[in-house]
Amino acid sequence: MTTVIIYALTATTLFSVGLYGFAIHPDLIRKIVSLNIMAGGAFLFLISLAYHTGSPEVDPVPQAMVLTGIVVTISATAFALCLARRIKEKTGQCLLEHRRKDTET
Amino acid sequence: MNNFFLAMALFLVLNILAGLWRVLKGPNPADRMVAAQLFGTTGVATLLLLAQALESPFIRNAALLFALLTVMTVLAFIRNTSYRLPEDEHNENL
Amino acid sequence: MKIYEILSVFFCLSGGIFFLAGTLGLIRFPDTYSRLHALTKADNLGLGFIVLGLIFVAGSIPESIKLVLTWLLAMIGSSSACYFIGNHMYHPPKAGENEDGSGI
Amino acid sequence: MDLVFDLIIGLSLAGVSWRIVRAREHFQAIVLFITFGLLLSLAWTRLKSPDIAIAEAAVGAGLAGVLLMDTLGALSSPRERAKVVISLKLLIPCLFLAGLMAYSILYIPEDFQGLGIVVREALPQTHLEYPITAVLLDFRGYDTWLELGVLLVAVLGVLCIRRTDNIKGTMLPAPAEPVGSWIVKLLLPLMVLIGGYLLWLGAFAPGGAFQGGVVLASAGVMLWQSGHPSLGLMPRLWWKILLCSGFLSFLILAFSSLFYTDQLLTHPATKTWILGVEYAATLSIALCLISLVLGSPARNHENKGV
Repeated sequence: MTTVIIYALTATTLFSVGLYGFAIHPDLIRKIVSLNIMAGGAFLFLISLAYHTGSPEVDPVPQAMVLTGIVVTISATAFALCLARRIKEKTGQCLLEHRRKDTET
Repeated sequence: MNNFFLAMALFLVLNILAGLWRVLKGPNPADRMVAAQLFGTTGVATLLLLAQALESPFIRNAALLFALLTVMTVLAFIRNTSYRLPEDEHNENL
Repeated sequence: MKIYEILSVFFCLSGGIFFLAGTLGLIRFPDTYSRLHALTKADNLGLGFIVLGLIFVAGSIPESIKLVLTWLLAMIGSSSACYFIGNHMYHPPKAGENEDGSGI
Repeated sequence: MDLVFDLIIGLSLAGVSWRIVRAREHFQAIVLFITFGLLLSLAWTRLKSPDIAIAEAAVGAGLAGVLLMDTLGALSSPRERAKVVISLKLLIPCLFLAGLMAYSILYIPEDFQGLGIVVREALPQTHLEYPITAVLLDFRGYDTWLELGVLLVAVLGVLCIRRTDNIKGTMLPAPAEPVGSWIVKLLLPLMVLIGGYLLWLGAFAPGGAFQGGVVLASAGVMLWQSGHPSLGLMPRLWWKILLCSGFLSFLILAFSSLFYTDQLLTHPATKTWILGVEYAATLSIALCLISLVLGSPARNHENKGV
């Protein structure tokens, strides 16, 4: 049970929990937060493999990829939140599919 | 010696996990922000200890950054949480 | 175990105790204001002792200056954050007042 | 001792993410997400990648919390309680996926060689001392360039949704009590200083364009949060030039290489060119992120009527 296996297993659980959260929540904000969790899981998997490569210092290429990925994730989240606001402004509901009967939140 | 610092960092992470209970239970949003603020400072201490334990001095920059940025989330909370969450729980502890 | 290592262990342990007090305070205190009090007092002192402990084993002078700067910033950040939360709790903004995020 | 630390960090990451999904209120989920960012930056520290720990700390604590808090505040759906019944028909496939991935982990070959050695040998040609900055700016310059393009496209998207072409109308009224403005006067210069320090550090140590850009963006967001009008008063032309400066500087450098070398889209290996591009990239990353945070539609006042 080396460090790599622990963090790789955590990464897979993060990814699946994020995927489940993304699927289960109708509300847009919760979907976006779940997407960020999935992104965190994917990056953790990349870096746990980079750490594994035996050489004393960590392999720099996946680190550069994850660094770019973090900035792309935050810009995608900002844009998605902006869209969510717009949907809420237009339709009054922060949901993807619009329920006919508004009684059920 | 490094193992001692790693043990201290582990102890602080356990502190964060214990504090999570308040985030889950906290009746009103201010309690949750208080917990988040404590995690921020505990995170700074953990990063400093890890920087010493793993002999990577540049983690201190991350700790310095954390110390700076925790207040921004609280500012956002104050300025933008216009709604007041569960009134029923609110007067439970006033 | 040289003298400065023993001192460093002692200060780090006392810092840990203050953090433990802060977390326990966060969990057990009945009211938000008391939790705020526990939080500010505990973590500033806790962080202060841990930084003091680390200064003994920090390699060079600039590193220890950076440690002290981190501690000062954390103190500034957490005290003003606790002021904001307390202020927000004491006279909460009326729901209508900051619909557009005017706040406070 | 290390394994115990890894186990605790791994379990707490998984537990916090499960609690985020299962949280009943949105606000609770967001606060848990901020803690998730903190734990993740501890994981990066443990995996000996200080660059990403710094970037995650700056993004997680600074921008992600503010963005989510803003959106939640603007949507102001106070009684929103998510129905958190576990639906098995979704949980089973996710568990199956997790099992497949976990099973594949066991088959990772023990002795595969990463690209670390390749980068180390090719490092002297780039005149940069630090491998990650060399990978970011020289070996994989395309990724950084197109990543700046992604940032630019995100800002354009936000502006289209706002149906304006500037961030003028996003001023927040100044906070009533002195502490709000006092803390900005104290922390802002420090943030700009640390952002510059991280940028300068990038040439030979963990740091660089992204971390510096994100810290400068956090400084701008804090300036805006304190109700200071200075961000909106930036002349529109300058604002647009700075937005595109990162993307264009890469393009101009790559295009100009046509004149003195025969290939297109390479750039001279001299260090000054690369660092110059890095500094331009930092400014444009900072301004793009600031415009993303400020640009959300519900805030400005003039399209209230729409």
